[in-house]
Amino acid sequence: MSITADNPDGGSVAIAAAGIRKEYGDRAVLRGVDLTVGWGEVAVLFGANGAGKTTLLRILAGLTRADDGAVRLAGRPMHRRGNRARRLVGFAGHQTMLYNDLTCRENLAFYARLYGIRDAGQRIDDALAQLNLSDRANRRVRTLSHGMQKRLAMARAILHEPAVLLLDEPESGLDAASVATLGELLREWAASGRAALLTTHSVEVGLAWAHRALTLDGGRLTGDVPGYPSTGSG
Amino acid sequence: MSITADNPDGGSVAIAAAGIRKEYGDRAVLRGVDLTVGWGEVAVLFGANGAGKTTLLRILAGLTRADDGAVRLAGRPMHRRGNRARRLVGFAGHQTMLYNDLTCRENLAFYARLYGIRDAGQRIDDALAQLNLSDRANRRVRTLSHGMQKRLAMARAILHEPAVLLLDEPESGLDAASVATLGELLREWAASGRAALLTTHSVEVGLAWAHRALTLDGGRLTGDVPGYPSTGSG
Amino acid sequence: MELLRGALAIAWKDVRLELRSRDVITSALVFGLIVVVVFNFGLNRAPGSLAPVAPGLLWVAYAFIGVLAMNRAFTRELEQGGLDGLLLAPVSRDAVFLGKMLGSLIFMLVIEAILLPVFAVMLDLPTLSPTLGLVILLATVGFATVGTFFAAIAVQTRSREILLPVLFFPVIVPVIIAAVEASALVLQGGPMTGVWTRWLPLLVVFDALFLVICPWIFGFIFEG
Amino acid sequence: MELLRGALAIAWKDVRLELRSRDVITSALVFGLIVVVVFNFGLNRAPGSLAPVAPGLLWVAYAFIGVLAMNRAFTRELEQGGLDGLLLAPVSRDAVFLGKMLGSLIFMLVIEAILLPVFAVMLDLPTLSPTLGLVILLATVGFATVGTFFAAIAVQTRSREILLPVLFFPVIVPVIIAAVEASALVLQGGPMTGVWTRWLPLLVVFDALFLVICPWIFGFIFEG
Amino acid sequence: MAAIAGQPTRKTPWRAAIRDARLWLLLLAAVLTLVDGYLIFVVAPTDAVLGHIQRIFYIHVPISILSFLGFLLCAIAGIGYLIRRGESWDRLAHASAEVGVVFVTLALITGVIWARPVWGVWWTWEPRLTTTLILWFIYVAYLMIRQYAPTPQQGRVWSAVVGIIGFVDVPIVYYSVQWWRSIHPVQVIGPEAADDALEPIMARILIFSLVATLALFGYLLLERMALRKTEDTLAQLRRDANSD
Ligand code: HEM
Ligand SMILES: Nc1ncnc2c1ncn2[C@@H]1O[C@H](COP(=O)(O)OP(=O)(O)OP(=O)(O)O)[C@@H](O)[C@H]1O
Ligand SMILES: Nc1ncnc2c1ncn2[C@@H]1O[C@H](COP(=O)(O)OP(=O)(O)OP(=O)(O)O)[C@@H](O)[C@H]1O
Ligand SMILES: [Mg+2]
Ligand SMILES: [Mg+2]
Repeated sequence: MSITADNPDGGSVAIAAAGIRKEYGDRAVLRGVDLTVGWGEVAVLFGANGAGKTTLLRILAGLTRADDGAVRLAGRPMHRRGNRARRLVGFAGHQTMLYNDLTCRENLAFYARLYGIRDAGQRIDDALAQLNLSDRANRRVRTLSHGMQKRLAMARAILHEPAVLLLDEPESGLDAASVATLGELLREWAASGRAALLTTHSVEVGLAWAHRALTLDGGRLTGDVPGYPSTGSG
Repeated sequence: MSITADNPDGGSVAIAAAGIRKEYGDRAVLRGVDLTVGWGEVAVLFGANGAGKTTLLRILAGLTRADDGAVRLAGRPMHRRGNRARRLVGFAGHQTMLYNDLTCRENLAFYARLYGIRDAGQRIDDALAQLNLSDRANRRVRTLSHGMQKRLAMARAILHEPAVLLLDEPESGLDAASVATLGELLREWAASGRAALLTTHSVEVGLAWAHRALTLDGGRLTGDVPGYPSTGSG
Repeated sequence: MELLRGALAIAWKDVRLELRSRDVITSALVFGLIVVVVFNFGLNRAPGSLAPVAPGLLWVAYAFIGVLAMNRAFTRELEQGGLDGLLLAPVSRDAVFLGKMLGSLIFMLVIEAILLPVFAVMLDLPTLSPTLGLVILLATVGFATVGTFFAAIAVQTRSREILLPVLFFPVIVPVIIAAVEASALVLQGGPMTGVWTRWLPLLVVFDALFLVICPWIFGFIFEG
Repeated sequence: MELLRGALAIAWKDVRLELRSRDVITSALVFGLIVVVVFNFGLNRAPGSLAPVAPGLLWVAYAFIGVLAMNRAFTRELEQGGLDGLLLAPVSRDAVFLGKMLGSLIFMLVIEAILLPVFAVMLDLPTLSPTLGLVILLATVGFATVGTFFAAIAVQTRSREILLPVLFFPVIVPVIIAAVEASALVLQGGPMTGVWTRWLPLLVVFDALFLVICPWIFGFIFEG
Repeated sequence: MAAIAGQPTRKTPWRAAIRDARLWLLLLAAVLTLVDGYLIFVVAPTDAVLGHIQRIFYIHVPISILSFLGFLLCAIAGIGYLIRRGESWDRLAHASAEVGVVFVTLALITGVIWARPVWGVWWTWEPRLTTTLILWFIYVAYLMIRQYAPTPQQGRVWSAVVGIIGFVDVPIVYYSVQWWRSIHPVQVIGPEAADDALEPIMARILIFSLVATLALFGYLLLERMALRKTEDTLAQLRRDANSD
């Protein structure tokens, strides 16, 4: 899937966020976050519990409204009516966003229909295979183990082949084999010119996967290391 | 808290499970698991997604009924009416078992009452402090970040000072500092003669914390390494 | 196009989930039966007193069932992620609204269709005509529209079960009134000019009004 | 002792959660008012026709609120872990049952108490006597007991579709009928021998029966 | 936020103007109401059929009409808030809803007082009365939803939305007397009023009452908006104090 063909007017950076602020009641969580992630880049976001990683990712995905600041994905504004921007995003977070009483395939089929995917059957099979879930395709989500549900949530996120992938602690709960698969997937992702931003608490995994490491602390991005040596092949 | 005083008739082993079987429909998840964990021991259970780790832990905690086999905690049978055995168990799993609209303190106070804890106020403060949640004590669970909620779930599990601790992927979602704290907590746990069984996908964490590593595969325990060199001090 | 695609996907998903668990329809039917039985035992004490009340009973029962159905339709969304999956998708909020609304509409119509003959027998409704069907259809469209809208708000609060009726009923009362009046005229079997000249147009106006306003402002209620 | 400790802890927790949304009372009141308004607009077409219908209305309204309350009591438990927290604790299943039941009972009684005077004014109920209070109390105990029991079953997804309609409906209707009959007699203000000799004893028998059976079998429904 | 500190600081001219407007409006409303009282109780003719109680008409009608105005403002301000997101839009919406609720409550009360002598009952399930009561519920729900919302931001959006949908009931209240032709008198004001619905003297006094009540309405609205502004400032200060 060629990104440039998909975004003829496409922005030169994949994710561009400027001056993002968010308060919850009297607690300022994000105090002006500026962030850019380029095409072909995988960036990892570190930060303590409660640092605001999830909040930031949800704002980028258009799920939470920032108090201030602007988000552009591939040059397109992400806001309430930002359907074009939303089509570019794949997001998997702490919650699976799956329907427990539908099977894996039915869940994906539903999202495929929502995203208007043409060759849905093929894509669903592919996504299930990519996350090693082919043998559970016709089982209800309720009967999957925790890690399998997380993988299905990931399959949901990549189903529509988004240009930008936002993953909130994708490796947590996954077994070693799945973590390796996911690393492989992200490497291909970047190689094909797409972009990803992920959070994790595992320094090891984060540094192995990402080209760039960022740290969120005190509501600001600190320690952005743009030239971080790529260990993408490790 | 002395275990022997608490269990005068106490078993010589903390957890004793024999011939545990569990099927879900046509899928045999556990095919006869035998497991013993001694006092003063921390055991870790490895296994791929879907191996049955959660199922086994839930059976030990008395939350799921095994199709066959027997579980004894400190020599007491764990079954439907096993109140005495249940008092000995602390369990934290994939779900937090917290009430989103109660504050941290209120949640713990509720469980303290359920467990009939005397000096509840003190215990709650201690548990919150142990898991670094003192500053969020009066916040509603709903407003906590994912990792904080997981920590509160852990505080809930240790609140009544159980003799046996069952933790399902306790380190996932926790930041580095919390993982260290938890490791410290488990070390003290074992040192005071109590027992713990945990699952994790992180080989690193598992081996650092546990005296013994077990692997669940194909519904059976393989690779039980009783004499695994304790790396508890690392 | 995109609107329709999203809406149909959501409605179809709801129907499928419902077919799988059958909990909305079941509980609604149970509730409807309880209403009828209670009314029969409770009200049919003075013989003949039930006939003038019947249209009202019918609609009160339908209204309460509507609240139940709407509530369920949304709590189901919340199970594993608070509607986030829908909000992430590149379909407009209108499509989400229409999809949920369509799902509820289908449930309610099915339930009403099942209950109508039951009510007819037990409440001794005189005549069932196609006009009554039209009244029910139009009123139910109004119910589903307003109900879906407020259910989306109510589920995001702590007091969801009680807040939904508090929001829903005052706004829907005009529709209920029109439906009761029209049903009464239809069931009396007399001349139905009043139905066609006043109540049906009124229902159409309400429906149109809500169908324009609700999707429009629906997009706003999901901002955290 | 241990039974009581567990049950009270659970009930108190539910009450606290309920109080958290400070405005339960307000919304219950508003809800009741709206119910009356809907009934009135729906039913009061033939003047004077409301009086014989009043007891039935009262109990349909109460039944509806009960369904809401029970629904709410259990969805709340499921939010973050399917009752596991309660089942882990060293309290017997009976205590869990009693606790949930007590919570629902308190909630329902408070709402009923608030609504009764409102209904009395608006439905023009003739007399309010302590006997009516007794009828309400007894019927609500039955409702909460059976409701809690089946709500807990509804948690176990597999059996939900079959058990809920098949069991709940036939089981609770006798209680509602007895309550309606008793209320009608009380409200008529005539001789109340029927109340004391037939309906109240019947309610007591139902309650006693449910209170013995339900906690006993409650323990079995949580074995997965 | 320096202006809060207590010592007098320079005020923006328009703020001072609004402050003055509030004062003048209060004065105007007071004077007009006094005159209105004189007109109603001394000048107005005693109704041939209803007697003295009919004088409540001059209060009941303007108050009812102005509650409609309150809700209209509330709906418009709600739309404004949804589109523009200005805090002042929300303040206007909130204030007009509250004033509207007060006025509807008064309409209900004056109606009930009037109903007792002329209809013989305090309350009856008559369409105009019932729809008015429902109007009251809607805007009580409007105020409740602000409390119930998880965040104040959501409270504003949700209440705006309720205000917009709720306005649908206003025309229903207005037309209810026509649709159902019950015992409540038909319109004397607005698009559906007959030209000769009132005696000229009565009409003139009614219009005067309307103006007087409008002044009161305007004053209450501005005062409430100013109060809300102070509340907002206070909340903001509290936030600032807590966050660092
Ligand atoms: C609780 C009882 C009552 C309520 C809630 C009520 C409500 C209202 C409302 C909302 C209006 C303004 C609507 C409009 O301008 O179209 C109104 C107007 C009016 N009311 Fe009432 N009313 C009540 C009782 C009465 C009674 C007892 C009378 C006298 C018999 C009365 C006489 C009028 C008249 C003459 C008007 C002006 C007609 C009109 O403009 O519609 N009302 N009332
Ligand atoms: N709905 C809410 N209301 C109030 N505060 C909130 C809410 N959601 C999040 N917060 C607060 O915002 C801060 C950031 O939360 P967030 O979930 O973004 O953290 P995180 O970096 O993802 O943490 P974790 O590693 O634990 O997932 C936390 O302090 C949290 O308590
Ligand atoms: N309710 C259920 N119905 C049917 N199958 C189930 C059910 N619960 C679990 N299973 C199956 O049992 C197996 C073991 O599940 P379990 O949750 O114990 O795995 P796990 O080892 O904890 O995996 P993970 O690392 O992903 O948490 C899985 O194959 C799962 O699909
Ligand atoms: Mg997070
Ligand atoms: Mg597991």
